[in-house]
Amino acid sequence: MDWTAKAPIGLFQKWMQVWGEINRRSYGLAIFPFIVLLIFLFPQSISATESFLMPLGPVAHEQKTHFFWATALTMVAILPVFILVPVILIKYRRKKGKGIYAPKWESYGPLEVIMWGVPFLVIFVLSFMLWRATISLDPYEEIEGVVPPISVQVVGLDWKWLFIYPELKIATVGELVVPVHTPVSMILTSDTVMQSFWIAALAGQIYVMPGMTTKLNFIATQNGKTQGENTQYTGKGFTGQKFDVLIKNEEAFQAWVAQVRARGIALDSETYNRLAMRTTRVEVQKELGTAQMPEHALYFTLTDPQLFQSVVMRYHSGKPLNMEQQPGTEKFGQGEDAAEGAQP
Amino acid sequence: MNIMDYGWLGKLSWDSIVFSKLFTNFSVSEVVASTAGSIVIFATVAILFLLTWFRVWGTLWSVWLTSTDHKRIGIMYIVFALVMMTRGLLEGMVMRAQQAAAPDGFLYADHFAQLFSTHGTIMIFFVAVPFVVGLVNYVMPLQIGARDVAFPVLNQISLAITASSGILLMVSLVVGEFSTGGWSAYPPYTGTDFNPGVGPDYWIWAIVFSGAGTTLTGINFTVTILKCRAVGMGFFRMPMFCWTVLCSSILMIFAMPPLSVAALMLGFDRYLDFHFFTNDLGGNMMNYANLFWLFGHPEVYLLVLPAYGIFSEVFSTYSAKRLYGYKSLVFATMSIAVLSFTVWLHHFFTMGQSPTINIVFGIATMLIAVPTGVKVYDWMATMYRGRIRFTTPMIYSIGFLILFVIGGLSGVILANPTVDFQVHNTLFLVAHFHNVLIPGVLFGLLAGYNYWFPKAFGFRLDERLGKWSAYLWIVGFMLTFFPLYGAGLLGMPRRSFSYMDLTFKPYMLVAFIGAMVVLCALVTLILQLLVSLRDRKKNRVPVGDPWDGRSLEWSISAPAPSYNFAELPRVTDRDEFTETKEQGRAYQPPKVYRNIEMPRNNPLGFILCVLSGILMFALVWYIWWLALITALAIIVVVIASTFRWDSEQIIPASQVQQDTERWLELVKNTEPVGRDLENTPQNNGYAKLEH
Amino acid sequence: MAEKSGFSVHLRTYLTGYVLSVVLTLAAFWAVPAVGRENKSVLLLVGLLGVAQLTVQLKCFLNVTTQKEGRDNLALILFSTLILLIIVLGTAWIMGNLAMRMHTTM
Amino acid sequence: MSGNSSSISKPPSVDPGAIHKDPDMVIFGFWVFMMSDLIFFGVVFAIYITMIGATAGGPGPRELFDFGSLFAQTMLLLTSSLTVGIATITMKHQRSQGSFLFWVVITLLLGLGFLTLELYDFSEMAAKGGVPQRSGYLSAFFGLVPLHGLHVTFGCLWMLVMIVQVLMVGMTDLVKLRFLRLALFWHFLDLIWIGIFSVVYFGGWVYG
Ligand code: HEA
Ligand code: HEA
Ligand code: CUA
Ligand SMILES: [Cu+2]
Repeated sequence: MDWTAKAPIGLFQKWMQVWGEINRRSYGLAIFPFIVLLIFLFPQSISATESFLMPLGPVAHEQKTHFFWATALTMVAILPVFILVPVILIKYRRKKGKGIYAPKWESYGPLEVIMWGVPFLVIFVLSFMLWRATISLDPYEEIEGVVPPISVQVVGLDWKWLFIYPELKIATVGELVVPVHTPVSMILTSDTVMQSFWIAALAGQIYVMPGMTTKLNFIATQNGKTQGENTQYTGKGFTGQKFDVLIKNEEAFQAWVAQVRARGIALDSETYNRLAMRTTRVEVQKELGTAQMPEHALYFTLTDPQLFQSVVMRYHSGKPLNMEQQPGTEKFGQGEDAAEGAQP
Repeated sequence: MNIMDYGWLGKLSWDSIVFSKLFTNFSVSEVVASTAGSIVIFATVAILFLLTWFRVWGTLWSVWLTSTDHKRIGIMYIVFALVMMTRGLLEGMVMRAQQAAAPDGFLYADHFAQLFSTHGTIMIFFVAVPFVVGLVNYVMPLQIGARDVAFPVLNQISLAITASSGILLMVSLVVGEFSTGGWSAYPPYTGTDFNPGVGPDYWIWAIVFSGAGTTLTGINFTVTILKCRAVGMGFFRMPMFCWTVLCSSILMIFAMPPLSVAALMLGFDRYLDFHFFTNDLGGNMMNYANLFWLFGHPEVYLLVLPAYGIFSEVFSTYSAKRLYGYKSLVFATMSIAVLSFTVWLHHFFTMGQSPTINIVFGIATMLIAVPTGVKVYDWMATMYRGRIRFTTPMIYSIGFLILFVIGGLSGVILANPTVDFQVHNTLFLVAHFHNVLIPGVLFGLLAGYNYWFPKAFGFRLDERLGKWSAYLWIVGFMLTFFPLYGAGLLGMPRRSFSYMDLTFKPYMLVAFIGAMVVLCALVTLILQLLVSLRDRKKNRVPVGDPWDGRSLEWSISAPAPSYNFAELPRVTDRDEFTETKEQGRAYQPPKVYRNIEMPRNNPLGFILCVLSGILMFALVWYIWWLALITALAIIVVVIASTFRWDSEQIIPASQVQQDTERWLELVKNTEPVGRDLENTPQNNGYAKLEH
Repeated sequence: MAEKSGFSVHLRTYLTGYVLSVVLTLAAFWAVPAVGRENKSVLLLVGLLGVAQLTVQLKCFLNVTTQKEGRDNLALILFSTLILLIIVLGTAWIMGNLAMRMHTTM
Repeated sequence: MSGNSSSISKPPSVDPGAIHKDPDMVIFGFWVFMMSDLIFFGVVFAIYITMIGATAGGPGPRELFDFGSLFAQTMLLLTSSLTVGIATITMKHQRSQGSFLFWVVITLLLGLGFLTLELYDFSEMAAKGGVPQRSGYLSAFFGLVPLHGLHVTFGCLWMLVMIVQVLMVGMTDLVKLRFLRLALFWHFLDLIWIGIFSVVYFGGWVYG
């Protein structure tokens, strides 16, 4: 089969001669990945604020600490690999290796003990940490604060999040504002498929599912701005399902509430159904937004205090939901862009 | 719409063909889709043409398609895996390009979603699994000194339905579209309400059928290892690879059913309006997640365990030393297999269950690091006090050792629910699993490919290009996936076809460059094969032991005769062949030559492949009459096949004698070579004793 | 094993198994209405009777023994049972807990 | 173990490698298959357990189950397990082919009787609105019980094929080996049925 790629071979041969040199020192490669890992695992220039590496509250902060501790502890068991593999490779290479040769050597008691013991100890310590942290960071557990928590009801829609402040009788889309140093107690559901709610700088993710509720508790300890989003792929508008999170001090928060009340439109069932369609926030903004609202958010006043409950109960009526009644389906309604795949 | 309301072509229409959209909606995305479709069609036509041109249909039929020989079935599995792999790889490239080009990518969101869904599905079910199964098929019976697997026809059937489901996936490129729900296909998103198209149906049937194939394979391998070992080969004399295969087969037997159930229930929801996972009427999608990961987690160990086995063989052979800590390794392998059934919840730590549950499953997950760590240390100790040769398989193995540890580390980090709440569904997770799948599974397979190729085909692969390819894989892998750790920590979700935050851009660019390097690696790999084919005369190793191997598969000629062993070996040691060589007992003629009974060729597998392929297609497209006919045909064919009474053939003793004597003659006339010359044309597969 | 009396020995085993199974089935069918569904612990009884019947049938119909030739099968069955229990109990635990934590609407 | 296989002579040894006909191995392989099937059932059972409450206002176990019919089905299946066992020992002890076939046919009839009753039950349930499309609970019920029924159907088909093969070639080793596996399969289905009436029917009735 001489037709097999004669020409490229010629080209390659030259190229290979150069690399042949490098090949001979193959063990040098062993430390390369470690260096790369260091570069990428600890990015120096974190400009993004949507990360738990730049926490705005104690929950994310503890998660960050835990992350670094876990990484550091595993190093106890892993660094020996990085260090010893190159050493062994050099010492026992066939050509020029200086180590002794023991072809039948196949077990050594004390070594076995170390091999099982060290990882076991590391895991033991890690497990202990895991246990403590998991209990203390149970997202369902309300956070103790000097002031009582503010409650927020969250509804996942295609492709936006609806935030209801039941006590304040307001609701928003595209913007979540919370007062600083005040615990936030969220209850979440979905009115479409399953999604995953996430504000990285404040707390971890939690799934939201139709007909069910999950909870998320956190507290912000710094004024600032970050982003939240959905991380579970849900279709064309998925990457646009983000919202701003603003942390304000008490007065600013009250001012904001007053503003929402003043400028918001009523969240009646008609409006809700528009929101619940298969549209991105930008699309509904065009339909429902008014000049008084900001460009990136919708403000509502809550007319039905049971809205959240009725969203959950939609799925417990005991009657089948056909597509016209199921938000998020094409039949329920969708934006114009959505008809033919949103081109980014 | 009622499922019976469709015409005799079901949902099929002209608009289903991929090219039709090119006219109605011309765009880069559609061009990419149509190109992919054309490649499938073109490749099919080209293959059919070449087969006809070289008049090899007859050989193809009698030597390959109807063969029940485990070695040929193994090779067919691998070829199949490679074809699917090409697609999976290209999809990976396109995805990387899209993310590098974001926020102004060139693909529609749905198209991108199809890419990650098919990529994930293909890589796991149609690349990694068949590749592993193929290698095991080839090697394991040889290593345990058996003539074939326990159930050769069943073996053929497993291949048949795996292949037909793979072909179905290829068809989805041309007719209709694939699911956009990811490889995990979570409902309700994949339910009829939200995904009324045929996409999820393609996924369901491909999974159900290939899953059945894998289960049958698991049964076959388990029985083979438990019942067909050569005389004297106690459990603790089995090569390490066989142990890992045993554990992996057990995972196939017990882990595939949850997947089949999940996929079938999803199918019932979609086809017959059941309410397992729907939003309304008491359906519960959490059950799906639970079932999928009940399978999904053992699945990943199913893939990686045989790779661990391959590494064990490679480290020991190329360090010219016994495997260190055999019993430890066996125990570690078994612990991993059992533990893997107790950790599935770590894939949905964020679903809302109580911390107690998260703690239990988190700790169980971490525990797996212990036996895995023992394995890593044992491999290091195997090289310690050895004579290490830097051959291609060894470079993959060393690359694995270093890189896999990083992937394992990120796994342990993910196992902390606290941290997982932050990195779940991000690129950090994507980096984790590619970091275990590529250096773990694929490097293992590539090492195995380079290692056993001469046994299968009788000539060595080109060493230089092999090394080249290995380095390119290592470097390319690191460039592609390490940046994803960073991007994930900074909060980039997985499955994003675009992003607005330009912080991610540099990471995506580096990753794209990495993907290009990986492409070069693949090209080099193909080149290596072509060059080796060209030089096959020069690199022949007919004696069969090019690497100074240690287990039984090296004690016979290369390629191996159809009946494997003229006389079944009696085993006295763990490194049986090394032992025989050192005692000068190697290359002896058998005491007596006997007739050997082997299974005959059987067309059953091929027929089932065709029928099940049509059945799946008919189900996807709601062509009920066709589905009914093929389903009945399958039953009839299976029953009919049980009326075939003479499924064996006899290979006469004279023939065995002739083969063996010719081979022994060759051994006598061959110059043994030392290890320094093992990658030169002098190496004819006769290893010189060196110590 | 196939000595002269083999047939009747085997037959006796099967018949014993059958009779025991019938008795156990009857017990279950009698117990449930007798105890009634208000007392949920009746399920424990049903469970025990079921396990007893499984054991009887495994031994008498499927000839699973603890003897040496049968070790492979026994090991296989025990291992499968272990996995089965992990799967079923794990699922029940997780889904039960989730059901509890997910159906509050505040 | 299924020492049952000991009645089959090992194939005249051409060479010790011709293992693929070793009866012990074949039977063991079948056991492994059954255990995989067991997990399959087990998973569906688990789903059923999680869905006992998911009746969504539709009919539940209390409205739907007919324990009389259930008892009859149980007895039919249990008796068929005995008769298939008798067929096995008739075969093992080389009693006449006629008596063997007699017991096989009895088993087949019992199996068909079971299926008939089961189908009748389903139709009764459907008449009361108990269709799988009604609720998650009913989906789970109809995912599980008919799955067992489907297995029984295949068992019956298998039995038919065995009858034909015995009539065609007599009691050859291969036929015997196949029948042994069928018998195992049939016993296995009875084991599953114990789970079904305990968990699905009684469990459902108590908790539903
Ligand atoms: C075995 C599994 C496997 C492998 C090898 C790969 C290989 C690659 N994958 Fe991955 N990938 C997955 C499994 C795998 N992937 C899964 C499960 C998902 C999740 C899907 C989902 O979200 O649902 C995913 C998702 C995924 C994404 C989507 C990420 C996201 O969600 O945002 C991307 C994006 O770029 C990607 C890229 C790549 C690239 C560039 C490669 C390539 O760089 C690497 C290419 C490597 C090969 C193709 C190996 C081929 C070589 C051989 C098999 C040996 C050849 C031997 C001979 C010739 C003899 N993958
Ligand atoms: C071959 C494949 C493979 C392998 C081997 C592993 C191995 C491991 N995986 Fe991974 N995993 C996947 C494939 C794999 N994984 C895939 C495909 C997914 C995602 C699917 C999807 O969502 O699409 C996933 C997801 C995944 C998650 C879910 C994350 C999420 O969805 O949020 C978790 C969480 O715990 C996890 C953990 C682990 C752990 C702890 C190991 C351990 O086995 C690793 C053990 C190894 C080591 C630790 C290194 C060696 C050890 C030492 C050198 C010494 C000792 C070390 C210590 C003491 C720390 N994996
Ligand atoms: Cu999710 Cu209940
Ligand atoms: Cu996992």
